Amino acid sequence: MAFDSFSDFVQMGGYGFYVWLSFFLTFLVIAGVALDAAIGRRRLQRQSKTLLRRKQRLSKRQQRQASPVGESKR
Amino acid sequence: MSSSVNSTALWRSVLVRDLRIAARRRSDALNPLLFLLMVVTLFPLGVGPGPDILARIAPGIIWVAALLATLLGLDRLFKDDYNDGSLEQLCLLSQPLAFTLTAKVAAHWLLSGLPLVILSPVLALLLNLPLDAWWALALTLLLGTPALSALGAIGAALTLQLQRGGTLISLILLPLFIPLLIFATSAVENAGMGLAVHGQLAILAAISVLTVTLAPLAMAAAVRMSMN
Amino acid sequence: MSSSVNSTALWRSVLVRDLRIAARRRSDALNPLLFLLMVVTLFPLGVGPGPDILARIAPGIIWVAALLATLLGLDRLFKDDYNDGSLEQLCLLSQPLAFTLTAKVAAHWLLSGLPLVILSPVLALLLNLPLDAWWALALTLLLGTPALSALGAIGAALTLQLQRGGTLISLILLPLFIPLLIFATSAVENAGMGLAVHGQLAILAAISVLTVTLAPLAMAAAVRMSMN
Amino acid sequence: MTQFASSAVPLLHADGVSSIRSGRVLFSQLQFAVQSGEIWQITGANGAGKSTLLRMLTGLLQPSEGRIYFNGNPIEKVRDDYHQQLLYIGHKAAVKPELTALENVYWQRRLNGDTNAKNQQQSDWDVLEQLGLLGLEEEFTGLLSAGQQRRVALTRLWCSQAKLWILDEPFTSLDVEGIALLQQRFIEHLNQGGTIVMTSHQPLNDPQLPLQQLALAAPQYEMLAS
Amino acid sequence: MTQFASSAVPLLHADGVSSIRSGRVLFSQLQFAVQSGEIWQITGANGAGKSTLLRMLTGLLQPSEGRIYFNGNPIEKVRDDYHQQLLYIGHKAAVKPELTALENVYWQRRLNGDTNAKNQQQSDWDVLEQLGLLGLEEEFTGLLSAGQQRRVALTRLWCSQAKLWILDEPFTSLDVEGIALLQQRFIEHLNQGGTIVMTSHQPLNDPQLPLQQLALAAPQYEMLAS
Amino acid sequence: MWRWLHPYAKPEATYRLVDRLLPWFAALTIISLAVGMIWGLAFAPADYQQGDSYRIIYIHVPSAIFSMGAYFGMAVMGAIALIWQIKTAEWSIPAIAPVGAAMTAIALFTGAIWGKPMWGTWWVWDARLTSELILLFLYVGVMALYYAFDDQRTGAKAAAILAMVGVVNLPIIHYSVEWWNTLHQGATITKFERPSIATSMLWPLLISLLGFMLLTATLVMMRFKNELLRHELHRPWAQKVLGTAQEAD
Ligand code: HEM
Ligand SMILES: Nc1ncnc2c1ncn2[C@@H]1O[C@H](COP(=O)(O)OP(=O)(O)OP(=O)(O)O)[C@@H](O)[C@H]1O
Ligand SMILES: Nc1ncnc2c1ncn2[C@@H]1O[C@H](COP(=O)(O)OP(=O)(O)OP(=O)(O)O)[C@@H](O)[C@H]1O
Ligand SMILES: [Mg+2]
Ligand SMILES: [Mg+2]
Repeated sequence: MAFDSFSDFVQMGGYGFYVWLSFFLTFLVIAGVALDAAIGRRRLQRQSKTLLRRKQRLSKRQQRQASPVGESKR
Repeated sequence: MSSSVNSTALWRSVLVRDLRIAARRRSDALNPLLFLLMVVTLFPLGVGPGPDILARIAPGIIWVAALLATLLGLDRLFKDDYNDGSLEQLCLLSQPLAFTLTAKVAAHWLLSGLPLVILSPVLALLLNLPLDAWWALALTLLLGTPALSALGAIGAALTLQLQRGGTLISLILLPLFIPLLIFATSAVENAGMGLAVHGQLAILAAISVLTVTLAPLAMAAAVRMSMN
Repeated sequence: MSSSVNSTALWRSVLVRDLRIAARRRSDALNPLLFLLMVVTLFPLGVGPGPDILARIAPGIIWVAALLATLLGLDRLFKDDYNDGSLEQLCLLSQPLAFTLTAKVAAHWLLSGLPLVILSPVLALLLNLPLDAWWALALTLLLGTPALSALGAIGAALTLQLQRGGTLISLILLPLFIPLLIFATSAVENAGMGLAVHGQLAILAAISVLTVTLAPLAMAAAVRMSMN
Repeated sequence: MTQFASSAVPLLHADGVSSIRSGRVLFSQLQFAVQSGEIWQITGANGAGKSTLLRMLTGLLQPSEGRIYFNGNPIEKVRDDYHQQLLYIGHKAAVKPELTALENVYWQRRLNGDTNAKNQQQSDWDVLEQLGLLGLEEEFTGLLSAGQQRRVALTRLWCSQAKLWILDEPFTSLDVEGIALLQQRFIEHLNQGGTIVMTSHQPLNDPQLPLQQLALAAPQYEMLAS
Repeated sequence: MTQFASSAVPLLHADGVSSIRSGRVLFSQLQFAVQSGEIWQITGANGAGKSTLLRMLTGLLQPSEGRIYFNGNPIEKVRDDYHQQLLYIGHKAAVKPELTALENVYWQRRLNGDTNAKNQQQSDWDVLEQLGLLGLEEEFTGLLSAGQQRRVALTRLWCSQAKLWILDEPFTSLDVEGIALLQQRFIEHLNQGGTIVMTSHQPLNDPQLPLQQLALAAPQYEMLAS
Repeated sequence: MWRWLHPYAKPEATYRLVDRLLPWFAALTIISLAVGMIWGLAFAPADYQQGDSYRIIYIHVPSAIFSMGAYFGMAVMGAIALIWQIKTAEWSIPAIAPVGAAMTAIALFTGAIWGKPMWGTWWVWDARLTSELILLFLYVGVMALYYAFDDQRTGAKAAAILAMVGVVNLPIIHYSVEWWNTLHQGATITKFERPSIATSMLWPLLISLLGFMLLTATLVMMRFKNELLRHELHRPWAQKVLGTAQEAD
């Protein structure tokens, strides 16, 4: 142990601000990247769902177009 | 009356469409900013790190960057619309062309001039510009960049069909940028030394007002000319 | 054997045709030069009359101007050929594409790099560069600008498919340009102080040789990629 | 200026119109009147001056000689009114490759003064579907095939209120089915009192079309004498 | 790889070629062989994938599945040889608007490896005359009419030695007389043992042409299943 | 020689592999980082010159080194993607680039923060600092290029080419420190020289190095999984993994 007390540890021989700031920011960046990856997965889930919905809508529209009923429009 | 309302709606449409096209890709919106940052890092690298020298040449650097950012997108300003026929469609609208075209210039300014104004404090910081000069720099950019866009647009319109005249006119236009640069940089320098800057700012504002109001007429004439 | 002879003939054809087309659009061909002159004349105006400061920042300014001038015409390099289908015809020739494309790079260098080298004494004069540094400046430009063009061509080829590649090109390229900038400016500064410059010149030459020989491969890959 | 009885004032009237381009006479002293409800096909060999004539009719180009009248007034005098009634599709399609098909339709309508454009999203979808672009509405137009891009441009014919259509080779790149669709639309437009002036190298084969033709002679490539 | 008896090796052979673009299947498992001396017309609605197929045949585009063989060898293996025999004219005409018609012809020949091109000035004039561009040889191509620009692009068919022509809608913008001229040239080329693969929405109406057709079905716009 | 790579050209197999490895990497990362950081912060002795401020070294140096390491890895992936046309290698580029950029950012501001007490200024236009900034630009360029294309495969190829071209810059950037130093002015940079570090300080540094290496790998793998899924979104296995497959029918 290089420090005598906890407050010594926090003060870092007067450099506490710099040391802790850099450690804190580092943690922030890493957490940000990790969080982004997690959110990315959520986003993919949503995307996958809309994709499936779009596919369904498309096939429905195609069916409607194929059937003669669709032509009566306008 | 109703026609003027329509004009404004049309104006907004042209503007928003241009912004939409520019912002089609997420990264494109950020690019001008990054580009500016990079231009500004280039100079310290080339000139050497002495902060005093950097601060002295900072206004010049930032203004050159502004010029460049303006010039970089400029030849595309009307060209794409000309090539794909959108421009002739604008000529065929029942609204005055000169007014419609200003929307395109506004879009250009929003994409190249405005980011510069917003970013200027950061740039100033990077280049060790004295605190007093920050606001002056931002002000000169705010007042000067619209004129850059408007003058540039004249050049872009004139070179549309790339006939012989193009070169001559760019030669005439480019020197028009220089008064802007002189007044702007001297304003920033004066501000850095605590001197008055009203004079230069007034001149910048005057140039901007003049060009922004008169340039559309020249632009419209040039565009119609290129429709042949 | 006959194929290699053909390659050279083809190379010359592409080069001459590009120069011919550029000559037709005189305004395009002149733009880089005009821009350069403007940047260089602007700086004395922006920085103020002190010749010592000017001389100190001169190499940096000229080199940054060179980088930016290279960037200006760059998005056009392959774009027109891509849009009108000429580029796909080049892909369909029975000669290696990488080699053919270097002809276009050579044309670009002749139009943007070479004028700079030739003009550099004038620029140096305008910026009060010490006499000893003139030849160093010209040499660094002569050795460095081919690399600028070659690297630039990679950027242009990569952004070929993108409608608005202009700023993205700069974003991609400036980091690649920076080593050149560093060595070149330090060479000119050393020359101004009467120190040896062989080291930097050798490195510049090495970078140029390396990029000019390797860049065509990347270019060809990028062009083929954008044919989809 | 020629005078017409008030009822007989033609919609569009070319009076002694000539075109001289780089010292060559393309056509001279053309004289014709397009009445409301008519469809005119300008024919002629490549380079006969068809596109030039159409651009003169729109006002984009000034005739070297003569004048063009809209409802009896010179078009340059009533430009804004005229352009409100006019829809021109030239060789260039005015379609933005960076926008999706849907966005192209939307902005085309906006630019043509359709202020409550937002409410018509649904009809945009329908128009695109009608033109065979089902499922491609949100694709970038630049990635569509040549004919599909042309179709996106042609949606303007379905969205516009303009009375007078001036169309330069609208059938380019279209497949057979597309050409039929377009001719169908022409008939609808004419039935609603619209007017069409167009060029095409392909015959308009729908017998229902009340076709008028104007043939431009192949130009003489001589230097202008005087 | 399919094997052929030595005499029957087709000039061009598509083996199980598929195209998948942005998740949509345009065509799949195409199988056809083009023999020397044949003319093939690829037909299909707008967006069927005709241009895509042609670009795959030239090697500009890689098939998503399958392979294309030239004289029995995969084209990517014999690329230089293949391209020596190949002439491709796509939707984009590869004509430089800044150059005159004559210069365009000259440089096209130069780029295609015609080294003693200078001696052929006269024949360039002749080709241009044949294509109806007499008197326009020294006009900037950008100022010519749509059809005339197309004709400048088509001069390549008169100047080239290539055996295999791949043409994407060559008739676009051409007038009736121009189309006839082109078909005449096709017949000449076929008689000299040449081969043509092309697309066109207009029927090839010359009865002399030994036409083979390949119809592409309209694609299903579904997401890729497997 | 590259045969073993082949099964992993298949996205699904790659996904399964990465998925299986990820927990182990994550656990090891946490352990080694915890050990390294606590040792470095609390137990390693203070520097006789810099006092306790030097403890920033335990993040600054590892992040700086792996900002370059990640770039190199990305370039290697780019080469694999271009030469062997392996799709999964293409997709790893957008997974690596943001992580590398984050490492670069960490190195940059920890350096800046460290510079304030040591040099009295946050930022100097010094070669090493600037070159690290350029590295950040390179990363940003690769990402911007990748996302600029509508067609993801083209974008990946473009990014791969750029990554490979950019790697030529790594040694140049690295050695330009010395060149710049000797040729330019050396006043502010003397403190930059590698301290002859005591073993009591070296050990925690080595462990943090290991920790950052694992961290980089873990973050890349997390993103890589997403990339795999994104490109395979229309395939059943991806839908099953995402738990959206049931709605399909
Ligand atoms: C923004 C400021 C800074 C940046 C961008 C930066 C960047 C870097 C980089 C990129 C490296 C890795 C070099 C390599 O492995 O080739 C490095 C290493 C190192 N840095 Fe910094 N640094 C900065 C400030 C500082 C400060 C203020 C100090 C201490 C006074 C410092 C001390 C060190 C040490 C001791 C190493 C390890 C030396 C070696 O292995 O070469 N850095 N830094
Ligand atoms: N801007 C211009 N300057 C000079 N000449 C021009 C210009 N535009 C067209 N021409 C000439 O006018 C002639 C007619 O062109 P135009 O485009 O009107 O023909 P067109 O009848 O539409 O032919 P196509 O069927 O090929 O479309 C051409 O010979 C062309 O060279
Ligand atoms: N680069 C691309 N990326 C994605 N999709 C594409 C791309 N190019 C073409 N497509 C799609 O492929 C389909 C077929 O295009 P293609 O150009 O081959 O059609 P075509 O048969 O030539 O039609 P046309 O008759 O209109 O020329 C179109 O739906 C188009 O959207
Ligand atoms: Mg025409
Ligand atoms: Mg097609």
